[in-house]
Amino acid sequence: MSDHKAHSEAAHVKIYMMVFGALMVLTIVTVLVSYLHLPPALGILIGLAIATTKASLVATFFMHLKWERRLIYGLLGLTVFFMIVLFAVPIVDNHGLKPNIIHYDQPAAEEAHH
Amino acid sequence: MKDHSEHGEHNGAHQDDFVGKYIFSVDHKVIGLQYLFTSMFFLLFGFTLVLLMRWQLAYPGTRIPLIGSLLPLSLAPGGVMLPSFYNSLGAMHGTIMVFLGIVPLGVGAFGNYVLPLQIGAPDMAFPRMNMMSYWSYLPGGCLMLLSFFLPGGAAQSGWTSYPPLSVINPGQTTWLIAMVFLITSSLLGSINFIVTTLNMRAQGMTLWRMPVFVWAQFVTAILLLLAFPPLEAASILQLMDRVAGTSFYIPANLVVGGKLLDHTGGGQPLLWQHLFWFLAHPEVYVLILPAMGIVAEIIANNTRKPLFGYKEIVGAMIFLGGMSFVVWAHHMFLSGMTPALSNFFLVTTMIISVPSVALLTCLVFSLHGGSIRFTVPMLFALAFLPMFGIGGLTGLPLGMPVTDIYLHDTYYVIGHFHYVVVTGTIIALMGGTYFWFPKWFGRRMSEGWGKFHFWTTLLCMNGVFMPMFIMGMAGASRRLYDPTAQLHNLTTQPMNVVSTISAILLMTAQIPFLVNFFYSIFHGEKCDSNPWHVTTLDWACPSPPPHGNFAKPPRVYRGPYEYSLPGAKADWIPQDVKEAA
Amino acid sequence: MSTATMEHAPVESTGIPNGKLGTWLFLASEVMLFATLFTSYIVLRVAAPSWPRGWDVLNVPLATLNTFILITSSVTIVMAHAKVLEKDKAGFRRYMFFTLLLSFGFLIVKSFEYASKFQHHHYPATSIFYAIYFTTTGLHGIHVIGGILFNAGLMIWGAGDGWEDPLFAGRVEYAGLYWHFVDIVWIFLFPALYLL
Amino acid sequence: MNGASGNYGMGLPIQASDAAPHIDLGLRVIHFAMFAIFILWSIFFVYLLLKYRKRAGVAAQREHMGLFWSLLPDAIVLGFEILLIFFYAIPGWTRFKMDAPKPEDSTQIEIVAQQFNWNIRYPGPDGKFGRTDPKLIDFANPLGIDPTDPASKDDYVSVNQLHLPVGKPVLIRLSSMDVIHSFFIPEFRVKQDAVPGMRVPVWFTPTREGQYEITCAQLCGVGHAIMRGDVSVHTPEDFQKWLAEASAPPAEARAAAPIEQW
Repeated sequence: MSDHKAHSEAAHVKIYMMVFGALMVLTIVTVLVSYLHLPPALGILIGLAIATTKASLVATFFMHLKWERRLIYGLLGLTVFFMIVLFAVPIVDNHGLKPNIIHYDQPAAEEAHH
Repeated sequence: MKDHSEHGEHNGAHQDDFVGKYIFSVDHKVIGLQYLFTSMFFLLFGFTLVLLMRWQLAYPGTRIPLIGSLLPLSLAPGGVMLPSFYNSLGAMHGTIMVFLGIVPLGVGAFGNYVLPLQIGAPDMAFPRMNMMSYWSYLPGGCLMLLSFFLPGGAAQSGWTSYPPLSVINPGQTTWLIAMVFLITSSLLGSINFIVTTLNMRAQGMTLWRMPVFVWAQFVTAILLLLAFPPLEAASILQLMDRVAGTSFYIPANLVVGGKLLDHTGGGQPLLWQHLFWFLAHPEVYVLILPAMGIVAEIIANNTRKPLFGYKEIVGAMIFLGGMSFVVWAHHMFLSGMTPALSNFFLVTTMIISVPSVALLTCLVFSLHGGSIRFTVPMLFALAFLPMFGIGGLTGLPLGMPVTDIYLHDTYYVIGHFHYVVVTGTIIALMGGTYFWFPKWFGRRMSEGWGKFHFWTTLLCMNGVFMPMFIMGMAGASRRLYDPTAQLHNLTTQPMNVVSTISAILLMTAQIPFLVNFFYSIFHGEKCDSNPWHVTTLDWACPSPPPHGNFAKPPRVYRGPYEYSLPGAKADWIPQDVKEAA
Repeated sequence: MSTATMEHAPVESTGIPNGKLGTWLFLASEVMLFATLFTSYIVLRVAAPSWPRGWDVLNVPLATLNTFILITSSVTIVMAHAKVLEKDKAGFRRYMFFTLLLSFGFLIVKSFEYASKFQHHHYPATSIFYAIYFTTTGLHGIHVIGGILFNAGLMIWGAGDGWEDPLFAGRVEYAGLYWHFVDIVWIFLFPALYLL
Repeated sequence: MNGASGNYGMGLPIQASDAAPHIDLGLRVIHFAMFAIFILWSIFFVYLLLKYRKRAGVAAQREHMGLFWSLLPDAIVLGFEILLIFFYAIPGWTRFKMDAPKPEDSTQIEIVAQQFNWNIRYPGPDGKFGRTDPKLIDFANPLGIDPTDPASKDDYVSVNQLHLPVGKPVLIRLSSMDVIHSFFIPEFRVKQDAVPGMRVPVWFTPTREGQYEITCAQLCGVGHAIMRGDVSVHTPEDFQKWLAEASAPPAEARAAAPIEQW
């Protein structure tokens, strides 16, 4: 059940190869950056940005999202929205709870004062 | 493989043998009936479990009559149940009723059988996946049942399975494995429902011509699709905690029974609660939306007029579905969650009440100007309205964090939940059974016995759950093995007795229903293909429909509820009829 | 097949083939599954008093190799699909074979990684970090195995009467969609566990 | 049996803390509104059923009531809820769960739940809780208090017996040793889950002397039903007298306090 339109496969293959190259380069970059041992906040930001770029490349070209119908976009948009909710609430809650978490390894005096 | 005749032939090969036709069938109607009978069994089984609990609650520490002596020594020595058995019953009652009873009945049975018919499709989009969905549900269910007899027994940590209790309690591993089966079943089913609804509609069946029931099933399927995976992942993490000794939900330095636990710690008990309720709140709408769809169909049919605000009803359902993902933490106001978050969830919870009110209002206003036939299905659909109203209204003090401080984890919560799910959903599902019975079997159930069943059931259900509000207001805590062990439960103990006696009567009241149901399958009064004079496509094919459902693909010319059109000869015009005669 | 039947009957539909819509819906649910694992990862990491850096406890070069392997396999499977559309049976077989080879390669590298962890007595129960590490990579590994089974099945089917089946190109595309998703999960797992 | 048994009836228990009147007000207002809505609605419902029942020669009308009438119930419910949110729910929640009283103005208590007991610790005259270490936990030392910490010398631990002075805020640090429990005193309208690994603050002001009951509101295992404790609210003078007597014996002798193990 080929639903492919008139676009030529040869053109696609060329795009695939370019994306392949970009993914390889980005992988090398993210590994190299990690060897700099950046402070966690900056490291996470860069690592996440590169990973998101790579994932978008795969989704856009390999998964043909660039040529896909609106319904699929809608479905993915809905999923991403609920995914963000699923991320946000436990993380916000976790942040708010920090003062309440017990750490037994802390020194006695601090423990007593809380 | 290109046209209908070949399609029929293709599956016709299976029809000769019993196994292909009734066991591993790919026909949505057979699968629907498989779900129907299986989930009815589980509902009765779950009900039996709660009768045992109710006996213990009303007459703590006394011998369970009739079956007490049959229970093994490890559960109920001398016929008196042990606390561990009581906790198992509580956990299994909740799990079985929700995941093995109501959802498979509302979605698996009614959805599977009726949805393809109502959109004019010959079958589901993925018939074999449909079969796999049932055959993932059944082993999951059997495993749940078996868990009573496995070493360690059945789960004892409530259907919510809060860790660390669920990690240290026996029996939980079986529960988690069975849940993975059930979740897989639901995911397979929901993908099938969504694709079927989007891609398999008969010509002319635009989205805004779909019956409300189809919309309800469609929204439900989306909820199942996106809400269940988090529970699946959370269950896997809990399974790891139990089997591999990890500490996803176990904080450091737990001391159980005077001994330090082996787990290294570093986990978060609240994480499970977030992930669990991320599923379990949408799950409530999975329980109620198909019921609302059924009620809407029955009301439109029996008032002989279009529904009030069809688009408002559909819009409210979609809005409910979407909002149901952002209200879950109102189950966690007192869990130790960051208090500021409660205010956010208070607001979303109040927002979600608005579409619920809108739905109920539309259904009630649909009665205005109608010509109401008090058939048995209609009685059930009508009873749904005030009963669901009570369930919804009592959600108000629970959704307010301040009043929830007092009512949380009391019998008030149980009363609220059961008013929504039992007097709401189950009443609607019973009505749906009477309504579609002629479709399933080509025969009618007895009206007289149906009315008897209705009135006794309604009365007994209120007798079971109304006392719970009184107990809850007096502060009585839930999930207590022996309510008389605590002072604050003593004064309301008579209410437990009322509730228990009503529950026993309620079980008795189901006997006429079961007899009526099974007798009518074989000996009921035969009827034509559309005895209720319904407009939707499910009644445009023979009863029961043959393989492939429609003799030729139907074509839809009008909306779903064309009743009492002025100038028309009959007071109903089916969707597939072109001209008003 | 009934899916084919439906597309030829006059119906109201989205125009997206059933199989493709079903695959995307399945992937949506998979997104939620892995999102839950990532949520757990973030919550547990933020709450932990200390958290090991990936490069101190895990083998970054092996994981980088695995990243290359998985990305390459994504390219080969998309090429396999392109060959199906070009009606190049030998090309399809070649690329699908490479895909399978690479997926096995991924699992072999992974098993070496696991083995060295077990040798050093690092188990899921050792710490919350290892719990996350083994659970997420393990679940991802199960998804890889699932992909291998599906791809191998397609290869066998394509060698026989499957090649002529009107559903074949679609099935290869859906296998590709799933495989790219597995790739994407790894693209996030790799930095989350090894590099941050 | 116990002084608390007279506190309960078929309705709300007696009010014994500053939270009780506020929460009861909400419960009463909401339930009054619920009854009113339900009764009005039921009258309308029954009217529709009677008026539009099937009768010979009367056909159903296709026209509906106006949309306005269907929006009315929504608007009423929404308005009522907005009022409740801003003038009742958020202020109340802030007061009972977000604005803790200052520790120096309050009676400080630590409560550590375990299967199936409430361990209650008073910091003693120095106002400081001594260090605890889970490794030190045994039957004689249910909280694992470290005796080498000077702040722990005057700590007093009681099991299932909570004594409080009337009229002064109580600030409890609530936690659990094993599973999730829920600390609930019905007369105080106070409830909070006790979560292992976390120390959740709970506060209220007892307003009435007497005997009350602590109960566990969250399923915590086989002994959940028998997990309870007694609360005694005294005058401030009586409370000081009780505390002095209770915490008088030296640390070694205290350890012999009876501990119920279920």
